[in-house]
Amino acid sequence: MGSGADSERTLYPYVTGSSVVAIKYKDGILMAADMGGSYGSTLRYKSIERLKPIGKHTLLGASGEISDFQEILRFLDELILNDNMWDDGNSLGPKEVHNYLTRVMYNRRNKFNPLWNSLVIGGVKNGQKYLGMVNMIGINFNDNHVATGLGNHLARPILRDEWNENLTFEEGVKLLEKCMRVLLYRDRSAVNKIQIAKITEEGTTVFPPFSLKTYWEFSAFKNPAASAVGSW
Amino acid sequence: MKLDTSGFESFSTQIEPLDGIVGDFSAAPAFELPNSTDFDGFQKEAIQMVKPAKGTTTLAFIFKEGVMVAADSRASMGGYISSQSVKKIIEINPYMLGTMAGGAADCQFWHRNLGVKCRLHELANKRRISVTGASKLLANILYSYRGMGLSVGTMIAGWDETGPGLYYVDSEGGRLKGTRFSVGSGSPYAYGVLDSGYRFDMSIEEAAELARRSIYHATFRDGASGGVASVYYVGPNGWKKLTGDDVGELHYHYNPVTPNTVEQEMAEAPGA
Amino acid sequence: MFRNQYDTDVTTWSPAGRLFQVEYAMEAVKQGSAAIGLRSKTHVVLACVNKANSELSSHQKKIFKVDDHIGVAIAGLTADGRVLSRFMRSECINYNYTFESPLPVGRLVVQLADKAQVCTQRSWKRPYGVGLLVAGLDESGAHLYYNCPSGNYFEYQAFAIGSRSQAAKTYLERRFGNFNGSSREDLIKDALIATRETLQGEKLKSSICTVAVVGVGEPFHILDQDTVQQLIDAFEIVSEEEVPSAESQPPSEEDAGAGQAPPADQGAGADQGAVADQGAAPMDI
Amino acid sequence: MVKEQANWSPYDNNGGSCVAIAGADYCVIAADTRMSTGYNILTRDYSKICQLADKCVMASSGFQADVNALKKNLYAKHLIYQHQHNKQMSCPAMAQLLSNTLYYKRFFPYYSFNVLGGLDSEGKGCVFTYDAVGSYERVGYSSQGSGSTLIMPFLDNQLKSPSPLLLPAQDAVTPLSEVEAVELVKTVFASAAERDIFTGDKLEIVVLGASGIRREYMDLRKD
Repeated sequence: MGSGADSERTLYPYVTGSSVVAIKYKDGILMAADMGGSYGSTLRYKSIERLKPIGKHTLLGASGEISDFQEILRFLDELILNDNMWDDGNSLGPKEVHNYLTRVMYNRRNKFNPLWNSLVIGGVKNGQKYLGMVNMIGINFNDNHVATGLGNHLARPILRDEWNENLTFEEGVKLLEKCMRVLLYRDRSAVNKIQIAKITEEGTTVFPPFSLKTYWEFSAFKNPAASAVGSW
Repeated sequence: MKLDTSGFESFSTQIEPLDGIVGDFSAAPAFELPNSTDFDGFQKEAIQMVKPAKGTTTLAFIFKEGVMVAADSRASMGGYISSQSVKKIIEINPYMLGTMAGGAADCQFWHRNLGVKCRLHELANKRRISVTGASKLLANILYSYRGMGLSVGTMIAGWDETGPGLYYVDSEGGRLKGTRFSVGSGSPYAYGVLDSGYRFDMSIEEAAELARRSIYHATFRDGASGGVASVYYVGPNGWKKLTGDDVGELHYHYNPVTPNTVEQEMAEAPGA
Repeated sequence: MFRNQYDTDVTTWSPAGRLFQVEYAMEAVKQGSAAIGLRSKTHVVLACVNKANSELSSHQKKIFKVDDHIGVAIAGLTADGRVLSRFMRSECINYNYTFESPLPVGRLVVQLADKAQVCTQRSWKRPYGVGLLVAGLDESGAHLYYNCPSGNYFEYQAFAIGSRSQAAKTYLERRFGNFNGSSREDLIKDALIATRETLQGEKLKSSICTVAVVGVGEPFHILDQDTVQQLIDAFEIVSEEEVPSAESQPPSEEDAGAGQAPPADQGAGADQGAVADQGAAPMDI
Repeated sequence: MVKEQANWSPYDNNGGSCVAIAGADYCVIAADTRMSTGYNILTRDYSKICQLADKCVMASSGFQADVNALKKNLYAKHLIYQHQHNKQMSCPAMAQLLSNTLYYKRFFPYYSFNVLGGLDSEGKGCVFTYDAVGSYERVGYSSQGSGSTLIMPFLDNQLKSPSPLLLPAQDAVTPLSEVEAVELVKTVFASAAERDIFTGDKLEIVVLGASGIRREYMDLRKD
């Protein structure tokens, strides 16, 4: 193994997307992500779609390396195409897709050639809501709400506080917006161009991007060091 | 640099990352190696993380009546004692014993493996394998993994057609024939007692006591040794476990608590 | 020595467009003891006749569990059947490993058929000499498939293969209209009666048959002998009244039953084949 | 461009503690349900216990992805065993299989710390305890995972039985009744959750007895 092998692997990410936040709500799953793509600390791209429908029953959100995410989408395209080709009344649901992705991620880490992403998989099939995630080394789990990246620190405390099983669509969107606003304030790589997607038994809808109303006049924002004696 | 063009193929019958995902469960298992650019570094890190159980005192010696084998029973992971009841003397077959020092898993696995090989030898040749042969089998295996981080220091003791046999084998590829060995972190202490007390023409009782005492003294001075001192004897009729004593209790056996003799009673001072 | 000049290897066509080696393989299926399968909306039942090779030996296992949701009954070369069921088991395990969900039955059947097909197109290979009734349950319901050595596969409501299976087929054909709504018990009962049809008057005993069930809420399992005997005892009296003609079915009917199975479409060159009873051939190759 | 992360590690530690206690005719296996990474709690309800066979249950902590792969591997091997032998694997057989499975990853280890509990062929409770590369031992009770250094001394204090290596041999069965064992497990986890940040949220207890399998849950500290 020389340096030649190293250049064929993702050793660190190039263009990255930031947090994805997702929750279960009354009728299905809601997911939110911004559209920024960072090149290091530069905001290089501003219209990257990180929420994608996979087949009929699944919605996929990704943070991390964008090119690796696009490769994952190619795998999934082929997987779903193959599934559809059978045309036999069976189809892959969110659980199957999640499991498949877990295998792919874990396998790539075993080859020391990871796909540099955290993936959120949501979906509804046969009345069963499903929400799970998997990261670049294959850690995977299900929960009622999940968040990747900085969202784990900033959004999940809010979700743990305010989430409940019977959120309506409107309440769910409101909750996600609250999370995204906090992330926008405190995640330097977040941008104010946000997509929300929902998936229910009826199907997937990825809503057009929008901006959050922000308020930067909080005194702590204007003079953050005021109460921190001895700091700059 | 090689460009990966496999993604450009318009149609593949098997979805790419699917192969290699599922293990071949019916196939014979094989050792999987990390696809790392720095195997040694990875190995070091991995060992750091998993902290395999280690730390030991084992000994074995040949004397007039056969071979005496003894060991403690402690396993530690770093500073934590992960077990006080490890069976460090492994019964390979009724005539042969192996001792465990180094990585517990390495010793356990390869001794079990050696047991299989010895049995196959027995079936193929209608006679038991010699201690020489068995120790050579183990040494060859360990040598083939040399440099990959195995940690084994073992003694193969047994009775074969030539009489008692004793070999020391380690994961660096070493294999020594001898009459007196001690292996493990507590071995210097054990050697001290063993060397000073050893005579070839000991009786079985004397030899067993020497072995037990050596282990006891090693556990007394070596923090990574402790638990139970087990003593096995291998003679013409195979091995037999002679004693198994908690070293805590042995301490009081060797250092009996005698009531302090009162040197002087306090007495009223004679009137001045 | 040879039945004709076109059967020395699998890949040689006869002028009539037939592959004799493949047809011979299908003959092997017919010589194996009978296997029967039938399904309702929710359950599939497999049954087979156990024929011991000699009085001194036990019979060979003819029904295999593939996974919790799939099982097979075989007729023909048991050895080939065993190999194929091992293949099916490993496919199920692998699918389950990647997706943590059961492999759809139809997809397994296609993989199996593809495997059989390869053997009909390689000169150094021999077609599998075994027919498999694949019973399974998935999202799209209960299924019963028949896999043939030729690489063909068909889905059935009810089917029988193996020696004297024609009698069972006749019985099943008369009754299959009701199977879709049948209860599990009725399905087993019909399976036992159909099994008895293949015995030509020999008494049906649990010692000479095996029954297995898979269905909604019921993983594939082979019924134990006592259960089967109890069922036989319970059904025997009723069945005597219900199917009086069954017992008296003459064996010659077997040959006359050509084309009764849905896909059995007699080849034009049937007469050229030296095999005795192409009529019972379940399908064309 | 500046490297955002100079390198990556194929391992993580997701924490959690496992305990198993063997009795005369029962076995108690327990683990908390917290899954964390560093100071982050990923989820509060992740079961670390998995039933590998009728009378064999494994509790594992360490790196979740490895544990998951290990479970799936054992599960598949057990399926093959069932097909070939037409019976469930016994707990001691599963114990040896687990040891070998771990050792075959000796050079790229599963970062997982397991205890295996169950009933042996005589119906007696058994517990097997492992290190990450497969050395194992049959014991009367054991604890693994992030809280094991807190739990194990406590169990030693309450349950320590004569070593099986002693000669003459002394009877070494855990003297507790099933109810007492479950109570003890609840106590040790409540204590571990006080002092180990990786242990908490909820306790899952599996009791294997002659009559079958039973599950119990108890809430633990969530902070």
